[in-house]
Amino acid sequence: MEEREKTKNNTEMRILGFLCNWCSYGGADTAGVSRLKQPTDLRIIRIPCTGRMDPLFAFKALISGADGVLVSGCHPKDCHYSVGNLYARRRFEVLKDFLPFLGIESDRFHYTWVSASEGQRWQEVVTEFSRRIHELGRNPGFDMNTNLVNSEAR
Amino acid sequence: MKDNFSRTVAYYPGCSVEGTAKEFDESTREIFRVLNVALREIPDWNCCGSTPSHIYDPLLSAAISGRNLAIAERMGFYEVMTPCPGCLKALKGSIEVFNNPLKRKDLLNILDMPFYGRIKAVSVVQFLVEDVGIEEIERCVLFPLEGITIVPYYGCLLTRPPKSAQFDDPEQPTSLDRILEAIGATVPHFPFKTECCGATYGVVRKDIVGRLTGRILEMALDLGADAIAVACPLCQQNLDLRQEQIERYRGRSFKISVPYITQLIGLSFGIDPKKLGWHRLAADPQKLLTRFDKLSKKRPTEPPTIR
Amino acid sequence: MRIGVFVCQCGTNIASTVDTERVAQEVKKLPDVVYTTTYMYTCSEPGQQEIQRAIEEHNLQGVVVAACSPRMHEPTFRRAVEKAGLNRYMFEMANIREHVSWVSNDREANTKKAIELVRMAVAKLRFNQPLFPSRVAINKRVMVIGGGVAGIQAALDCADAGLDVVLVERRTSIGGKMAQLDKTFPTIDCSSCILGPKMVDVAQKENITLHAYSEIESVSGYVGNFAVRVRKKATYVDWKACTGCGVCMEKCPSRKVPDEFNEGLSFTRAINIPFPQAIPKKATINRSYCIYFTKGKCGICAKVCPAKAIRYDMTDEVVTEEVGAIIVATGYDLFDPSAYGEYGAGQYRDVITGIQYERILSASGPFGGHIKRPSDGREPKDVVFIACVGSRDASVGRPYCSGVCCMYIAKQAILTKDHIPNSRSYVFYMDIRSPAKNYDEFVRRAQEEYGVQYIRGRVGKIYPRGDRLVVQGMDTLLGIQVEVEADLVVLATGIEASRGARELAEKLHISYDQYGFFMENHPKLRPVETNTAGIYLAGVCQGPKDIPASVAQGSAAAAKVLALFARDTIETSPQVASVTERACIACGKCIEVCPYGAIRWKELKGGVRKAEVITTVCQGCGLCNATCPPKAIQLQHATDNQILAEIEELCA
Amino acid sequence: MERLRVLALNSTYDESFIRQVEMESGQQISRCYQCGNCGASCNYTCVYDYPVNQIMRLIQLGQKEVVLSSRAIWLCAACTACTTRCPCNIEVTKIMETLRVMSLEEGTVSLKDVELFYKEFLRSLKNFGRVFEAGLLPLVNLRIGRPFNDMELAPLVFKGRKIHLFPSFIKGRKEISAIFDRFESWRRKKEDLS
Ligand SMILES: Cc1cc2nc3c(=O)[nH]c(=O)nc-3n(C[C@H](O)[C@H](O)[C@H](O)COP(=O)(O)OP(=O)(O)OC[C@H]3O[C@@H](n4cnc5c(N)ncnc54)[C@H](O)[C@@H]3O)c2cc1C
Ligand SMILES: Cc1cc2nc3c(=O)[nH]c(=O)nc-3n(C[C@H](O)[C@H](O)[C@H](O)COP(=O)(O)OP(=O)(O)OC[C@H]3O[C@@H](n4cnc5c(N)ncnc54)[C@H](O)[C@@H]3O)c2cc1C
Ligand code: SF4
Ligand code: SF4
Ligand code: SF4
Ligand code: SF4
Ligand code: SF4
Ligand code: SF4
Ligand code: SF4
Ligand code: SF4
Repeated sequence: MEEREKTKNNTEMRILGFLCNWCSYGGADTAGVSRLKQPTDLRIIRIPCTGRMDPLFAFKALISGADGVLVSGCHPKDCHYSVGNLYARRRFEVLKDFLPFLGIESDRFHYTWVSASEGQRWQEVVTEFSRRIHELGRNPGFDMNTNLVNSEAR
Repeated sequence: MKDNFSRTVAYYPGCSVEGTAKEFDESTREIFRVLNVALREIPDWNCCGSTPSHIYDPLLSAAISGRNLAIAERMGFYEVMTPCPGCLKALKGSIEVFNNPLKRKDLLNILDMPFYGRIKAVSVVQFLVEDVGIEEIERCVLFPLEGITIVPYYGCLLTRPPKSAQFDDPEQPTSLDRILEAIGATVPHFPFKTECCGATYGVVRKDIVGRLTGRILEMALDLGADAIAVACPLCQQNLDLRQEQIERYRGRSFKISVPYITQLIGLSFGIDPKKLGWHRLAADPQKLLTRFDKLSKKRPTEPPTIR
Repeated sequence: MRIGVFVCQCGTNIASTVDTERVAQEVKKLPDVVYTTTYMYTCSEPGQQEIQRAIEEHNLQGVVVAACSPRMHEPTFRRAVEKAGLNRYMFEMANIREHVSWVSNDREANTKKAIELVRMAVAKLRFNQPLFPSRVAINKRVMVIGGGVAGIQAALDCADAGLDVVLVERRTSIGGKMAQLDKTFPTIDCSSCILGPKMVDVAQKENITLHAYSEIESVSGYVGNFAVRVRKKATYVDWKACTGCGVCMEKCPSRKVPDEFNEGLSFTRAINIPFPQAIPKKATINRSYCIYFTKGKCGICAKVCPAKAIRYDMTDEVVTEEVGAIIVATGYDLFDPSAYGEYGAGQYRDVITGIQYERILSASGPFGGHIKRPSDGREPKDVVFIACVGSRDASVGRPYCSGVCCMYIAKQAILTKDHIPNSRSYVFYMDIRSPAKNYDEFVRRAQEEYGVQYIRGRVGKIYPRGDRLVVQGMDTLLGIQVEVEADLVVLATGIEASRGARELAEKLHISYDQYGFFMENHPKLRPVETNTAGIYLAGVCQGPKDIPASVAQGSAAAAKVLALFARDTIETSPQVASVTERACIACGKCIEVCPYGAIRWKELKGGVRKAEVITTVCQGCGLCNATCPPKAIQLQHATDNQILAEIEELCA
Repeated sequence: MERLRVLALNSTYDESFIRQVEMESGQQISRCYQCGNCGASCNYTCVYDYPVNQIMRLIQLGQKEVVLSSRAIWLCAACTACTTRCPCNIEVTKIMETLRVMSLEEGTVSLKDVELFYKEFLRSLKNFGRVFEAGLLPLVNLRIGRPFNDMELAPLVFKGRKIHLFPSFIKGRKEISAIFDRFESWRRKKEDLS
């Protein structure tokens, strides 16, 4: 709790990244190996494929107070598991439409494709998304009083 | 009278056609009549500002050209056509400044007229190829320029730089080639299509124009050309008006006619050469015109009516 | 759970921008964490021993290492904890190097970020379960795709070691680009003299099955057990019967067929054997030029063929080959220089490409090895070479260096002088790239002994003057423009990914870079492996390289296959999906989405159906997990609980 | 200007110059890898004091004075051959234009004729709204001390009756001079601010 207070006053935002193991996690590694400087707000969770990405994860993060959720996987047609990212894309579109009903700006969620070789692109994605979240400011989070729909989803 | 034309386009003549390039203007107007396109001259147009204003400050240049564009927009046009590639560059430069969010406000303040930046500027050649179409030109040909060899000279600005020209290939353009073929001429591959002719060096460094324009003239001659087709007043001035200067410089006689593409098109449409301003050319075109008279056989098709 | 955390300093790689001591102290406060420490190089031998010592001493049940990317050292540490008796899946890594210390210099923010990443790893670890791999048998056959020198080398090495090899080549003969070369740098030995015997070897080895004029249709399966469908394109000649006598070719009346092998500098026939040393040496009919196919008459070849091998009614055939590993060696294609309008490529016949010049130089080439100009057959006196055409040029989308052209220019300039002693060669270059054994010496020889003029600068324009070509360039060392009148201009056109490389990569599920070259697993430490287990790379398909490097990589790929096949079975990853039968509502959604067909119905008593995962087929993508409505199917080691624990640790 | 002999890099390197050129031209100078293609393509390299690729190099080295007082930038005909062929996608012509603007602002124009011609041109434009070719050229020739320059062309020009003997006025010339005036006051404001 004390930790939480500190971050609140800090300029840092709480951004969660879900990266597929094969492409984007490698791309983020490539950016690191090339020492491409990035904002420090992002925390990355490695998942095998964006196909594994349950919209519930993003949803859970955003209602628990994450300021942004970024998902990145292999380029379409380039998925290590052939089609995982295509299923993912469909789900994310639905999620994006759904967020505003919970009082969460859909801009706090973003998904994109970055390959293992695209270190520079990863740097741009992180920089741009962090900038966007800083612009949006703190996620006021889910408000129990106004959004009852959600209590069962939780 | 507007109803007689299939379409109308805003026309920006530019200062040079009031002076040295008068025949470009005359022939453009003539052929567009045949092609059934009405040119609406921008009323009370002003000089595009050319290089000096641009160098003085690109914003000043944008405002000066902007006035012409603003008037054309006010008349309801989305496209303005100009014969001179130099003016074209200035007009496009103005739109570019308008599209720069850092500069738009300053531009509008200095211009102090309603201007929406919706208008597009094109050269006569681009309009002929993309809006009128080669087939349409071919359809109007009455006297094909058969047996006449013409090399196309595009100059440096018509297709370059590719990013702003957005027209044809920057190094190996073909639009003039295709027009010339459509009007029946023989068109050899011309390696100096886009090589600079010496531009405004004519005033200060004659040796340079001598070399650059010289090699263009020589290449044309070596390819057996009867004429060099041009689409830029400055190129025309160097190749035609200065031809004798260059003959002296190179120690070689050229005597090669350098008409505007529009004058050649007009000839093939059966328009009186005088109306097309052929008599204004410096290098005597008589040889060419005589050859044309001798070789050209009237096409059996009915001519399109000339209004 | 008793958890130990090891925070790596990576020398100064991490420690310089992350306060590793503080990280260790902070995470010590977490519940379950009983031991934390920092270490200079955790992956080193003593570093690993330190982990093992701590496991024993503190009775650890789970280990977190906060260090580099798990893509780098996860396997290392899993082995290390296993040695100390822990299950290898009771281990987690927090990436505080690639994702933290290297991407920001803000020590305070980095330290905080590192602490949070470790906390997330610990949170996940609490839900980890020991997992145990199963084993499947390996099919010890290998497929090599692409029969250039790299593929040939890989195929021969594998065959020599006793493996069954299937070699698939798209063209009608193997040999690739090297077969088209005249001589090769830096020793100037004849290309076909050194490649020819290897090609013959391929034909003679009984354990090599060659599918020429064939392409990959689809790939399924996984390491140890791939099934590859190969489309054998119709040749209209029964290759079993054809003896390669060439009678058909002599008599074929369709004579204006551009000769691909000679790069369009000469003509061949509609039925042809691409070159005399071709392997297999069999005839193929080119449908688009054959009069029988285009006009419905002729049939001369069928009449004259002594072996009665012609089959106009042949159709494509698809065969399935089962193999345990695949080596991809599909090589490259050359940049089309017509993008350079200013050079008149495609416009002037005497402006040619490097590979065309190889054919001109070759004794088996279009001019019998005499250097002649394509336009008029005249012997050139002044030859200009232009480096980096379609390489190192962002304006044509090729910013990379093709790596071989500097050397082949030097070679071709030397050979020009050998052929025509009173000729002069000029090379326009930006940098000379010749970094290998005896390479720079070779370029120096071209300059010092052969008098080749090297001019530092690019060429702006080429135009004709009489029957010659004027090359207008810059000598940037002098700062003046130079003009060279040339009889022949050779453009050193760059290397690009081979046609269809991207589509092939998609079939194989391997990655490619933005230019279409296939991605290796690690640029330094795993240069022949791909990200997909059991698929390896050799030759230029991975990136520009010359023959020695292509051959070395071919051998290296073969060695990797042999290492894989040294065992009879392989472990399959236990990171697979698994169904909690009680929760499964038998909706079938998982079966629908699984890209590998790894889920089937299992009939329980009373006709009840439940989903069941075939663990050896499951690849662990987790698509089923995300799809399953009651979350009955869970991907091991990335279960909902594990991922949610990480999220909660950070957000709560 | 005489060619440089020794370049004392620390003391002459002007970083802000590089940034300014990049800002105004929108081009990234460090992308230039000195292939020389611009110099090879430029038809005026032979008269430049520094070939255009060396101008690029001098900018990279922050050599403001040398660059802005060079003759090359004023001899450039803006033909865009360099821009069209630069392998690094640099719009070299734009950079040359930017340098001319800067040189005029700094008062380091190397070719006085040019400055004169530009001044006369703008004066004609401001006064008449269009440019008066016949008036302009002789005037410039006179001022630069070459009154008979191009005199031999006169008969040819008159043959085609191409030159108006009087300037062409436009109705909106007040509008034009107002644009000039608003521009000047904008410029003064900008200068005051900086
Ligand atoms: C002009 C020139 C001169 C050179 N001179 C030299 C030299 O002197 N010394 C030197 O060391 N190097 C030289 N090189 C480089 C040399 O050519 C290459 O290093 C070498 O050929 C690479 O071999 P590879 O097997 O990787 O590729 P390739 O030779 O391109 O072979 C790839 C093979 O795969 C086949 N293939 C492609 N796609 C598929 C597919 N989808 N399915 C099935 N098959 C496919 C192709 O048909 C081809 O047979 C030169 C290159 C050029 C351009
Ligand atoms: C300053 C510098 C920076 C570099 N940076 C990079 C870089 O950033 N990226 C990159 O890819 N490459 C880099 N390199 C190149 C890189 O160092 C080499 O490519 C690589 O180390 C070669 O590995 P090796 O195993 O062949 O040789 P070595 O590293 O030299 O290993 C040879 C080993 O054999 C031992 N040995 C020698 N003789 C005997 C003997 N008779 N008996 C027993 N043992 C013996 C030696 O002690 C040594 O341990 C760099 C090189 C230098 C000099
Ligand atoms: S474990 Fe990773 S971070 Fe630590 S020393 Fe080894 S490479 Fe560096
Ligand atoms: S097809 Fe017949 S004629 Fe042709 S090479 Fe084969 S065997 Fe000889
Ligand atoms: S049938 Fe076709 S391939 Fe055979 S000889 Fe006739 S043209 Fe040639
Ligand atoms: S090898 Fe040489 S010629 Fe080829 S791209 Fe690299 S530098 Fe250019
Ligand atoms: S994780 Fe699920 S969807 Fe993916 S391969 Fe395994 S069973 Fe199929
Ligand atoms: S999706 Fe889930 S519930 Fe449906 S069949 Fe598969 S495991 Fe059972
Ligand atoms: S062409 Fe471009 S990269 Fe080459 S020297 Fe000129 S500006 Fe630099
Ligand atoms: S734009 Fe200027 S510098 Fe560039 S090539 Fe043309 S004249 Fe030379």
